[in-house]
Amino acid sequence: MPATAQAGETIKIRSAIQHPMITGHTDAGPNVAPRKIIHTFAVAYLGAEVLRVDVAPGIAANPFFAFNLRARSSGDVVFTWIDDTGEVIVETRQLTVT
Amino acid sequence: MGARGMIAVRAAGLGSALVLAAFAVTSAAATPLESFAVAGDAIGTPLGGATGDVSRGRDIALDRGKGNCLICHRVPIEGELFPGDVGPDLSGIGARLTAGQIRLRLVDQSVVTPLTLMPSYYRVDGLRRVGDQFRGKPVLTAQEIEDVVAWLQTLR
Amino acid sequence: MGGLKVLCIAIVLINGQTIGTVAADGPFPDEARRMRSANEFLSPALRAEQADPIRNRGMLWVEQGERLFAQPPPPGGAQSCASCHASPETSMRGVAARLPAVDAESGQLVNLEGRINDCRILRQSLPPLDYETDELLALTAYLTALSIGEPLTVSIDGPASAFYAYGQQLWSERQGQLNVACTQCHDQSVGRKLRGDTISSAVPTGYPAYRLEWQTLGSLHRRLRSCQLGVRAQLFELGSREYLALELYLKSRARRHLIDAPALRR
Amino acid sequence: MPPMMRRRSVLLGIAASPAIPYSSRAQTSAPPSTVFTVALAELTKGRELKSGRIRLETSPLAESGSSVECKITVENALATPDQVRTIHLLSEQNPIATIARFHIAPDTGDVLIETSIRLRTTQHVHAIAQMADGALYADKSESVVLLAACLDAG
Repeated sequence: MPATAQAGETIKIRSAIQHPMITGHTDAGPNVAPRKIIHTFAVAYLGAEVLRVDVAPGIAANPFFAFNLRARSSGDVVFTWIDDTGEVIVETRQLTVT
Repeated sequence: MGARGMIAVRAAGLGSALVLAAFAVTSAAATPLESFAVAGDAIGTPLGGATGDVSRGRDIALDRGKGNCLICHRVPIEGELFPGDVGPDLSGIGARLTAGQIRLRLVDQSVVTPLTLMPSYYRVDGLRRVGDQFRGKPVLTAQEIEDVVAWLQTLR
Repeated sequence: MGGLKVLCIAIVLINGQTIGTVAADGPFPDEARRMRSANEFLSPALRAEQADPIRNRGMLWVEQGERLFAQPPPPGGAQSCASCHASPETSMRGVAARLPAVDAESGQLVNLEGRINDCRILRQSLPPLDYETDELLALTAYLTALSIGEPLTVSIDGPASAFYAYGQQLWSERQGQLNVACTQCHDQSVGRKLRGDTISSAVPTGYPAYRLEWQTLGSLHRRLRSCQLGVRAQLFELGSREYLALELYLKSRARRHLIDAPALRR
Repeated sequence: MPPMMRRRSVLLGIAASPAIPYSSRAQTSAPPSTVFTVALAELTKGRELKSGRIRLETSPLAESGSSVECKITVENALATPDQVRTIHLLSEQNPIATIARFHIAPDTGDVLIETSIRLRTTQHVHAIAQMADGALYADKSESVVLLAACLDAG
């Protein structure tokens, strides 16, 4: 997903991932599935981490995060999601800075 | 008022008793319905002779798993946001209707208005495809009906 | 699954944000004329999210479905979806709008989920997918999204007429401990409030839909089951002839309403 | 041993999105839970919570507690000693008080975070920005929840 920005410009990045975010607790009853959530969402740009989120069950299913990023120079934006089972999802997008 | 002058007696009949027997093993035994008499558009005497409790009645009315009245009705209680409007506003219902009239409308509104959307809260027969855990049981017990009647009477 | 490299995953961009409209041309069944689009009952905030391909959570399943459709068959499978259905953007457009329909061979009413499973069994040598699995929801969402903007055009003539009549009967009869019929709410009380919820015309153009209450995508049959739970009725099986008949009835009375799945619902 | 990697649908976008309209606020929340009070005390360790710098907006009327829109903004001048380091998002009424912690790299400019959160019931949500010099700035926002999270979904 190519995107371009000017150096120094602040751009908004939006992300969503398919995940049920099972909380492990409910008001409704005793048959509670064990917790399975994405506990960490991290974003790196030009090789350095720019945002890391410690995620608790209070984040909605199919987690959505939007954040500002200051464009410096062309390079990869790397998105990482880690869940309770150890599953790691990594997505990379190229940002072109003019 | 289609039911004016009608006299009806409804109690747990043979069909209900058989259902009860069939499910006695797996589910909590349902209590047979108390018999009652409809006179005009009212049930004049409390179900099973029970005495209603206003505070309990209020709780039952608001409980989403019991009366759940707010799903369809506005009630004059502060802080109860977003009531439904499928049924009439219950403010002042205790002044508009007698205890007996309220009782019949809880027990079986369809006796009064056959096409009503309001569930019959004290009825087990003539129903189609009732979920297993609800079969043979009324929505509310006789005591719970009387509690709600007592509370609704206070809304004047 | 280890080491499987995730490559660039494109967002499926569906042409046209035709939200909540009815085809303008041609005659119009009386029922469809008074049916109000489901989107009329959505808040502006939810409507905006639905129209936004990143905020519409249903698009996650569309994306998955596009991938499943194109991918080689798993071990034991005969062929991929795409090996029969090349260029699905054009070849599969409109398919979802015509279903459910009566299968000529079996004489049974089949919806999109059923067609997908027929393909799996007969053409792909794969086991059928259960209702409400992410895989079946994803394929259903993807194929329905390929018909976005297409009017519902189900047939209720000939062999379908008996299924339509059965659906209409189920719609009209009271059921459950609460003794309520679908029609009492969704025809006679449309626009009124059940708590904070507004009763809709039950126009099914947005299914499979992402319901916030479910926190996932769900089928139209699951939505029908939710109402049955609400009136404390015995539930039909997902994919049963009862739900299929209701699906045909609902899609027939909403004919000419445009598909906008996957929709967001409360 | 590389980390396990699977295919899971992801949507990514780099674009402006239409703002979610926020309207007037109602005041119907219950008092904060003990869980919240304890979590807040652990976070502040006696430090003062200042106002300003950070702003939290949540949907004033949440149609479903399962997914409530939430937006945090922090004024954050570049290359100053009091840059924001961590933003804590706390719920007054959820079973777990902490909803998320956002760790922000230095020199990122004005901070914007948007996410969707779960709310068990009508309540206030708090966002607390922890600066590099240890100062804490806080804002809160109330959401009226029409349909609670944690319902048994049919």
